[in-house]
Amino acid sequence: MLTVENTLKWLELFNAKIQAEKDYLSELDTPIGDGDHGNNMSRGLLAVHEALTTQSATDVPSILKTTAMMLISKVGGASGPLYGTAFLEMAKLSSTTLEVAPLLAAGLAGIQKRGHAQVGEKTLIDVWTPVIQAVEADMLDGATIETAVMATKDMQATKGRASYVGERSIGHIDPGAASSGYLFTTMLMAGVVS
Amino acid sequence: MLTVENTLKWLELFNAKIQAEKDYLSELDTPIGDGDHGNNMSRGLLAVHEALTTQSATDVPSILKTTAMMLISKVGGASGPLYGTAFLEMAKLSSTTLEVAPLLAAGLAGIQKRGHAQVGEKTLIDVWTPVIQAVEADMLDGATIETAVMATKDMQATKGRASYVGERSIGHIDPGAASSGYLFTTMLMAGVVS
Amino acid sequence: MKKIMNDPSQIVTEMVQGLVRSYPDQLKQIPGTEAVIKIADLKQRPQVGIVSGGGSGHEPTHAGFVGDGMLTAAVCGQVFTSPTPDQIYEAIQAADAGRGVFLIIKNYSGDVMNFEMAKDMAAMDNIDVRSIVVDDDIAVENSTYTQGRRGVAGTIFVHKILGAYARQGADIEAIEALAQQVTPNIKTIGVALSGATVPEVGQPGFELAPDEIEYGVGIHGEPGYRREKLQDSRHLAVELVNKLKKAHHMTAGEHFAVIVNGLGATPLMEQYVFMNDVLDLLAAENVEVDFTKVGNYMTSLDMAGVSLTIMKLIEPGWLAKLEEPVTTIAW
Amino acid sequence: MKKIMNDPSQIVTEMVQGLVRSYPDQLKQIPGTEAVIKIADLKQRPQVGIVSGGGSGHEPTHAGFVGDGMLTAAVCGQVFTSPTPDQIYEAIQAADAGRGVFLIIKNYSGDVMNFEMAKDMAAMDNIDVRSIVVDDDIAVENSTYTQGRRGVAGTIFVHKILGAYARQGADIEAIEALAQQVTPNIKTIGVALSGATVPEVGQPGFELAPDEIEYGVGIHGEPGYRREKLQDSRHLAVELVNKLKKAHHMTAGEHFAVIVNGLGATPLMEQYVFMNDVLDLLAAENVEVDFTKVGNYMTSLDMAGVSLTIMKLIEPGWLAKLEEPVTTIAW
Ligand SMILES: Nc1ncnc2c1ncn2[C@@H]1O[C@H](COP(=O)(O)OP(=O)(O)O)[C@@H](O)[C@H]1O
Ligand SMILES: Nc1ncnc2c1ncn2[C@@H]1O[C@H](COP(=O)(O)OP(=O)(O)O)[C@@H](O)[C@H]1O
Ligand SMILES: [Mg+2]
Ligand SMILES: [Mg+2]
Ligand SMILES: [Mg+2]
Ligand SMILES: [Mg+2]
Repeated sequence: MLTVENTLKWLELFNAKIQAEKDYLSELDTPIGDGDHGNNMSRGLLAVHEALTTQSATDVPSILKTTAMMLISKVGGASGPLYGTAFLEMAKLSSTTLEVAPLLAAGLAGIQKRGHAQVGEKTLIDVWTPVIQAVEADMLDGATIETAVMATKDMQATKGRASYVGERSIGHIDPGAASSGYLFTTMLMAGVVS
Repeated sequence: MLTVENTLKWLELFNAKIQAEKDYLSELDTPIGDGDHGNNMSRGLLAVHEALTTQSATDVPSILKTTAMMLISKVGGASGPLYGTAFLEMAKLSSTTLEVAPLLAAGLAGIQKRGHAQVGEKTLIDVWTPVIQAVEADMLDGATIETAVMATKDMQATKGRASYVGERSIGHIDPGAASSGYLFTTMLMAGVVS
Repeated sequence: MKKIMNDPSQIVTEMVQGLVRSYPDQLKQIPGTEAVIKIADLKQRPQVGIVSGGGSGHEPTHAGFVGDGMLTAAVCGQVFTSPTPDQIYEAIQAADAGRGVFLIIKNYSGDVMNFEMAKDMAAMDNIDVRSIVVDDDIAVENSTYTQGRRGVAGTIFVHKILGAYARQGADIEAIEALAQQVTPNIKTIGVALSGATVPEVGQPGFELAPDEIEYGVGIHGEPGYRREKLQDSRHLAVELVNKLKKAHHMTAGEHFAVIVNGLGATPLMEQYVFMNDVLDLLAAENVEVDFTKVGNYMTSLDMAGVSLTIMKLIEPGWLAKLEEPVTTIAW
Repeated sequence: MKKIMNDPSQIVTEMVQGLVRSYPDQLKQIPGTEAVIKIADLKQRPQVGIVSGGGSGHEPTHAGFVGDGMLTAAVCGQVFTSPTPDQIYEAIQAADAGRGVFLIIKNYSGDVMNFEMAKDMAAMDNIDVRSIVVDDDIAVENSTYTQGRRGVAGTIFVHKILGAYARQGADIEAIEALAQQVTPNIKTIGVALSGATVPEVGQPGFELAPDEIEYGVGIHGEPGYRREKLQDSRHLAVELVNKLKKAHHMTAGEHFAVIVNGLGATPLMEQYVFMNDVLDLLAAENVEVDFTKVGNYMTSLDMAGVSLTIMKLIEPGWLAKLEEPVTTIAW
């Protein structure tokens, strides 16, 4: 269940993790992309952090909406619209429910509407999908997330920039999957699901 | 005394020497110039060689004139007009005399008229001048030439591209002096002075 | 990494400032954005606004093509990163003179998504916004297996032709139809001699040995289709022309426009030598080359290499549109 | 050395061919030479011919400035080597429309001697040939100790202004007087981040460590006046602007034109950032910058770095001449 407190904590932990792993995420994006995923996410989460600390929002929908707007207006690239749309859809639904599973499902639906990708195309969807299933079954743990991220390694990309290298995308973890992994591990750490 | 035979031999030996030392001349031109003296001279002497072998000139003035025209029209840079003018002045005078000393003196006068340089400015003039003096005294040998070339090493350039580096030109042999050194050693080898 | 810059995270902001301050009679910055728009008063002679943009690092693209007869506005994203929807939306608003705005988007998932979000925002203002996605890079397979072909140097032909028709007064339906007709006739392929270094990353996206080249790299350093030993210009030309010939089903007598585009660090001298070889090969095909252009138009920061764009001129009017004078910095 | 080329000894020939084949409506090759001349029929509207040239490797200089309102013809020498008198002479003959020909020569001993020989040849044809020797590079000391200051990027201001007056019908005396008035007001200085590699040599003329730069290098890789650690753009701008300020005895209220010129391998992005810093410094001096230009105009093959040219506009008419449209490839 999302609360103002645990949502803020979650986003703060996510920001910290992204800043810490910025270079690693860009490294993942180098052999199969253009090497900017860490910089993109770092710029976006920094803006989220600043907006949330100056605005002191008092309800979940506005926290999620602020997050969405910052990601949309500061990230750019592919990850900006995808993460931004996910948070925007979550923000919309959060005035109706604060349950984690339906909120994440709404976020994923937004990602798919925006990017037209399916499971198995080696994108962040390959982390969001199993994570949501686990949340629904009340079984999400770090191992599930880790497994989902690692599973992108053996996939061949058919969406996003990694698709340009075709078969040679196999053998590399998808950078967006890795950053989504951090999103969900920090969600666990913040006690949002429990 | 210049003859058709020894003049042709001289120019052929000079050509061979320039082709052999092309890279060395460009190397000399690198720290204090723009690294092209070997290429410039090589291009020019190749053209001289081709013109002389196809034209089969039968008098000294026309050999010298052909040489001049090829150097002027194929070398460019600083060395083209300088060597070209030298041979042109020699060609002009050679209808009057075939004595080496006055011919070389006319060549040097042409170089100075064209380039406005004096002795001691670290140019090919610093080889032509002592060589002509030695020819006049009937004392030219390899050592004289070598000494003149080496003497440019300690000079500071005040003309040509090497002048841009000021004091830092000291310690490097002047490339034009080196190529003129070859001109005169091959002149000795061809038996032009004797 | 050796670059003339200050704080790498501010490089786009400072670049855009330097640009508009250098050409104050031609460009101005749209307040609060890193988008630039042409100075001429749009309301004087209302035309369909033509807006493009994308990641920075491809200069003079896109801002260099803003001007009378080409783009109305250009949006500069972070280096190699699509601009954000709010910035694109501002550019659309500024470029709208009541006759709608047409977006020229290069086919990258990021660009497509951000421009579409901007379009959605503008639709709420009742601005008629339409768009084309340019995908001229034949180095990658088409969309069955990938995101689809990338948009690269051939995009500037789209800027030029649509810009010319828009200036002449064409309405947005006509511009849209034209865009759909022009784009499939533009095909590009490139070869890199070195990788590009993103300022914030500090290292080249890929490294090539001193005697290696890579065919088919993207303009963001996306890997290409083959690495091999450096060849002479004629051999490079054969590889690229053959690929383009096949993609165009080129036949004798057809008419083409050709761009040799420097990727950033390759001197014009080499580009002219390469064009000379390309024109020899096209002459041997007995096709007509009616329009040619050589230079750094769609660069990839400090990457060395060239791309070759060949456009089939299936409509006689297109050539005149390519030749029309414009007031941009870079065309 | 990684270059797109065929036989290095043929590179200038192939470059000139590629150039004239790419712009057949603007340029043609003077038969038997590597000189190019504008297409427009000179005899139609006779004007003083303006001819420039020099070693190749500085593209788009000089041929890129041939066109209506700028140069009548340009002579392309071997790489970094002055063209020969016979080629210059042919260009003079071709550019003469009965009103004389004015030569714009960069101050290098080779260029000066070859152009002078060509002048002597043309004098025998009774063509009135006059000339100016441009020496804008303040990095080297003046002629007491050296060959004199080199001619570098500022030369294109001379091309532009003389070209504009010639088009307007000025006679050769007026052009000569103007050249003598304009040239001393142009000053340039550069900074290199890497050396340039001459195709026939195969190695850079000098090497800089990965964190080193060199101030004051020439456009043929002639060594500069100081080597130091790479600084940020603002610091580079301070060094170059200070030197130029001093050379110009710059005082508040004066008017200037400024070129940031890329030396070949430096991306436009960096050049705009650098111009942004330069304009900040000039604004702090309270001088008026009336004209600005950023790009690769006088390159040094694949050298990385920039030069900064500042011209004092002491005559109000000069600005208009700089701004007049021309039909060249590169201005
Ligand atoms: N169409 C898409 N649908 C879902 N995810 C996508 C899509 N395209 C890209 N991605 C995700 O975005 C990530 C890349 O993000 P980023 O590097 O920030 O953007 P860009 O590719 O524009 O440089 C990929 O690793 C992938 O997970
Ligand atoms: N004004 C001058 N007078 C005499 N010799 C000169 C002059 N300028 C240059 N030189 C000679 O020319 C040589 C350089 O020739 P080269 O490298 O072929 O031409 P460039 O300097 O144009 O590249 C110098 O080493 C010097 O000996
Ligand atoms: Mg990326
Ligand atoms: Mg030299
Ligand atoms: Mg990106
Ligand atoms: Mg030279």
